[in-house]
Amino acid sequence: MMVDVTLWAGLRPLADNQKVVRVEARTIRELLRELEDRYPGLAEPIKGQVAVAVNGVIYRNDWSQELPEDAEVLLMRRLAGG
Amino acid sequence: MSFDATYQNKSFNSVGTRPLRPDGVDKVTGRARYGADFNMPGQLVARVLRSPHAHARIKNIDTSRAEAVKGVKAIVTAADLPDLTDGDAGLFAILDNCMAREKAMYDGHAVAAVAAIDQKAAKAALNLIDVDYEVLPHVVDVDAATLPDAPVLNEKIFTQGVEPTPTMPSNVANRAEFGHGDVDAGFEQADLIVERSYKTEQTHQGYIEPHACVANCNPDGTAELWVCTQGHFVYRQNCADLLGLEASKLRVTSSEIGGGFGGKTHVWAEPVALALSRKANRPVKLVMSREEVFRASGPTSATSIDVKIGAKKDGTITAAEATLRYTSGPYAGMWAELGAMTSFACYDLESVKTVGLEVVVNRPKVAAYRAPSAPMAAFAVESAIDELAHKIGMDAVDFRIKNAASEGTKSSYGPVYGPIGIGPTLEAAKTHPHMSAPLGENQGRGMACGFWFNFGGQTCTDLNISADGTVTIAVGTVDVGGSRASLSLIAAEELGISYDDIKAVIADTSTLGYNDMTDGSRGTFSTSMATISAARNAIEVMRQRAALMWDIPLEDVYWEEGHAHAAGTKHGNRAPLSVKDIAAEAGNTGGPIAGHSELVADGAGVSFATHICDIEVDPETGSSRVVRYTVIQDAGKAVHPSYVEGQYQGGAAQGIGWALNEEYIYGEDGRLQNPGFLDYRIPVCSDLPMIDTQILEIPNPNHPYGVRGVGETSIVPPLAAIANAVSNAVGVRMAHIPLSPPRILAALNEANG
Amino acid sequence: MRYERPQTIEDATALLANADAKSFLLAGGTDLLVRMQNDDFEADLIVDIKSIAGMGNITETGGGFVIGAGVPCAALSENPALFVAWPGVVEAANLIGSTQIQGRCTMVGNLCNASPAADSVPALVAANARVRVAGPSGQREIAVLDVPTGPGKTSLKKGEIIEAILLPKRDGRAGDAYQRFIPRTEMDIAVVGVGVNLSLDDAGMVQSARVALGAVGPKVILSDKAAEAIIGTKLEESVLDALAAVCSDTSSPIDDKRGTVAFRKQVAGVLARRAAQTAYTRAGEK
Amino acid sequence: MSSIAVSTTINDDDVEFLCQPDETLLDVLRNRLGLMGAKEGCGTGDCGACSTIMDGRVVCSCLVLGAEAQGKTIETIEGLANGAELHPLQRKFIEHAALQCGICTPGFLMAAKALLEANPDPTETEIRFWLAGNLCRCTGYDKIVRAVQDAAAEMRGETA
Repeated sequence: MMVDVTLWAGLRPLADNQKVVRVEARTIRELLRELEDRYPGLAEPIKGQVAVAVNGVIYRNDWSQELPEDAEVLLMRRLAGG
Repeated sequence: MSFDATYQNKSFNSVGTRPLRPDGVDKVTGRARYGADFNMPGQLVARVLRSPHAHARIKNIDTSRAEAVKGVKAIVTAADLPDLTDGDAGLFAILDNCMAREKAMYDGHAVAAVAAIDQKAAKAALNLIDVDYEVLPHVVDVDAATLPDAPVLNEKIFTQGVEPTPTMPSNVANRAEFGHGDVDAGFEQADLIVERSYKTEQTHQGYIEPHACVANCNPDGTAELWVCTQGHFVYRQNCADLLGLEASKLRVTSSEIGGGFGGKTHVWAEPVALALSRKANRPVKLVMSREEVFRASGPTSATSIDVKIGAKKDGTITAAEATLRYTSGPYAGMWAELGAMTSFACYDLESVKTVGLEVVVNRPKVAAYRAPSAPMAAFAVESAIDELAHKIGMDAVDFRIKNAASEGTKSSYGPVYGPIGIGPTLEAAKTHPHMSAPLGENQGRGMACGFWFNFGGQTCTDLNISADGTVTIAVGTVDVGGSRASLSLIAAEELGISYDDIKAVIADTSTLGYNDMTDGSRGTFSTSMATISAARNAIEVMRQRAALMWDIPLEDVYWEEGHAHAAGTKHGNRAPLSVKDIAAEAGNTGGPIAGHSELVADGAGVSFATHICDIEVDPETGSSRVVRYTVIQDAGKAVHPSYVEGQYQGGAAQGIGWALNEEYIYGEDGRLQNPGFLDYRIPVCSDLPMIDTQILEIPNPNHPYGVRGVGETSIVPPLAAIANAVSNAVGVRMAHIPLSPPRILAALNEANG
Repeated sequence: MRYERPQTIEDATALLANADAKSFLLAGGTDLLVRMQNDDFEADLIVDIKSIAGMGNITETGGGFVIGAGVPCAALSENPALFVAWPGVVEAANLIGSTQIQGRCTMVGNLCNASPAADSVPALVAANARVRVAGPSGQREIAVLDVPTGPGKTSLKKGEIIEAILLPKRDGRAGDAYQRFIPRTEMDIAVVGVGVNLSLDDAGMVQSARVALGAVGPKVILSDKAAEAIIGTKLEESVLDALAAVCSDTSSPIDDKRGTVAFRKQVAGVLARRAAQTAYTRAGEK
Repeated sequence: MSSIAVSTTINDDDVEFLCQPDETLLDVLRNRLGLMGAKEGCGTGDCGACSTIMDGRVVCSCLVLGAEAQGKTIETIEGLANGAELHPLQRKFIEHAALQCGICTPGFLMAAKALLEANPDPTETEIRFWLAGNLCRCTGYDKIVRAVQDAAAEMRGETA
């Protein structure tokens, strides 16, 4: 399944300045792997700074989360809370 | 076992009731033990030496005179905390903040610490540590720090997020941009535009309990830490990483916590206490003074924010733009970025652009404070929204309703919203009696909205059923304000037993799996999910035990209302088995009964609130008083409504203090002038009215009971709500928080010519 | 460091007279113990005067009231006669700190701490209060106005102790009032404080007046000009305007963490007007 | 510095202790007598977390020297309940959810006790000003004030 992943501004320089990257992935894990393979510079941020928003729901840690058909996927920075 | 977190829309027996909290008696009798209420045999007293300079190179530290003081057992400096952070900038910032390495970066920055047999010896030694400082130029103001001639704090900081990468170091650590659409085109379409700059001053979480810990390192490599923290597992990891300890050999016990609000989410002095203990080979107790708390822990960002919003005459916003500068202390954080993400989150915007600029200054390292960064952004945006509504001639609530985000809206920070509560809170505000109550002389009414993300995260819970059928739940999220009561209600609901048969305890790091902190409004959300999961697992075990007791197949046993039932009629009219019945036979049916859960609680629903307040201003002195205050917020599902109300009221009170009187005041020398509760003015009892609350329940689709986090959002709207009320009362737009009497009086004088 | 609790004023003054420079008197302790928290604080001797006979008493005499140096401010409002006679002094003293502080703090301590922002001092100065000073060479009496000489400094000599505050007898149509400004409703140090004390003639005209300003100079300011502005008037609007203007002009405050020069000057006028009106009303009710 | 011997009464018990001349009553209670219910939030009399009652007046025990306790009668949070029976204020604080983190609670309870002894029927304003020296950062004071009002009503015999 093909998914369009939107990168936050800070990540774009690490991905050939692309805002949206189209990858083949069924789960968050596959998505992150694919991004890392294609853009090795993303490996470092993906390790600890990234959360994935799927259809508006933010997943901080969960690799197993499946990506629904036509999912809207964004990479976001992990947030701090009080 | 995989856990289905989908919302079930069930009716509740326990959830939504208001039982007495299980730790209440301990806390009203003085028996509850907080950070400073614990001692170990042979324990030493620790004191920290702090920089009197806002910015200074540490040329040399000579501890020889201090070491000679009788009763001094250990002195540590940065040399005793070698850099093991391996390029992790966030961890390095925590390390450098715990103990200054090359430079003292702010007034109050730790430079050395002493452990001695008593306060007297520790104090004497502190006065005899000779630090050779080279005082450097400093900058504390957010705007001044971005000027070309500002002293550069860190030669290694080149603004990230701009192309091409700058060649000169700067105090702007990074730039983050969010938004969509074409704002320039949007402003072209606008009939009216409001554009204004705002400022907010730095505040502190102001928890009443200073940081405190007892550290004990043994020669065999094991260690213990008793500490007040929002997350003992995180503290364990921080300390293990910074001191080179094995995480599993460091047992961290969280004390009762006397307030945190984000300020106890990472370590401050705990690694120092452990380092002292390691060096002295004795337990060490370290308790910060109030002055140390203000000078060297916690604060939030000071900000400078420019907002521009355009709308058509019919009230449709065509474009919105903001540039947000946030101080982060001496180390880069993501505070401006959070401000940029949250600023327009309440609205459905065709074109929006926000830019966050993270500014390093010679102030303490910024820590999270309840919905970090959102209140200042909301102050600026909600002030501008109000001003624009006035300009258009529309009611402030109607204008917001017209532009409010709803399910399917693409948020200003990126994702598309699911079901959300901004519209309903606004509709509730519109019809709330407060909105139509008459105002007295010199009074003004203001309202504002607020947003916060809410977190989930890693969670682990144990649920153990005793032989008498009572239940212990061991959780790993620190109870900051009543979560033991909420979680007991959840367990009672899921198991179908009485609240009184459940005891919730906070387990230490050696007896339970890892848990993220109690932050991001995640405590009840995440741990309730894990508790439901653990209860379901325990029910599964009890079904098996019941099948065994009845000698019938497992599939013929179902669970309902706290009992195992035999399905159908083929097993005769067997009386259902209660938890107590099954527990009593546990020894014969396979041993202790327990349910465990390890999960990542994702899908925390975003949270919205709308606040209304009335302010009375004394036109002759600029003094202002909150005369009425109403909080309306979506809780998803209020598990224990009293403590949900408490979160709403507490957040509002903190926001009111921020709006009116709280601020860090620095002298020309860069030293903090008000490190105490006398001149850092948090609201006192006589400053506030009763705070009315209205809980809305728009279920979170990603939680079995529909729960959303409730802890933080309530601090987001007050700054703007109060600024709008004061502006309406005095007829002058107030754009600098806090709205202290001198600022209000100056504005009144200007308006009156 | 020594802690001493002498039983007589002679023993107390002797202790202080013979002590090293770093000796301190302890009455309510609400300022001293705060200073003791500081790492730089050093003391050789602390003399607790509360066990000395009479220190805890409020005595009504033919000449007025004698308030012992150990009387906590909370006790002032519990004395009906004192409250009726000097409501402005009592309300000023009762504004110092919280309930907890009220249970300990004393007016003499407030005076001797010599903070320019002390709440009770402008009210005492307006009331023309005096203090009885005991020392190695016997007793003397001086005006409250002459005790503080600057921030943290007093005119007391080595070995001297203020035993009591002496409030004059009150008769006829007279009233006093104290107004202060703080950012919150409680728990703050005065940003500006104004004490007004006045008496009326039979026609309701101000016969005599004293106006004292706090927190707008290095020490309390007794403004003769302000008094002159209201003497011989019935506090008509124009008179109050003039009073406010004089008080603003007389103020010479500094910018600090608690307020700005402009704010303090302006608010001094506002509070003077309000305090004068209250004092006038109180006087008129007698 | 030599220690001072002090004889005093704490929660109806005769207590003797030694303390340093510069030691506060709060430190004596916590570190020498094991009475840790009084908390140190500031050490400067600004937060009220260390409130105790001395000779009938509520004071900040951080602003009292241990030596000053000589001959005094002192009440602390540990003595507020009558054995297993909670004081009405204690019960009402739990019932009204008037505490979140609970660190300020002992101080509030002692201050409120002194209030209701001085004024059994206080108005909301009187409660708020009496308690202004007790800082709470969690609750916004709303539920605290209600708990005190309710306890006062019960103690006056007006319970519904």
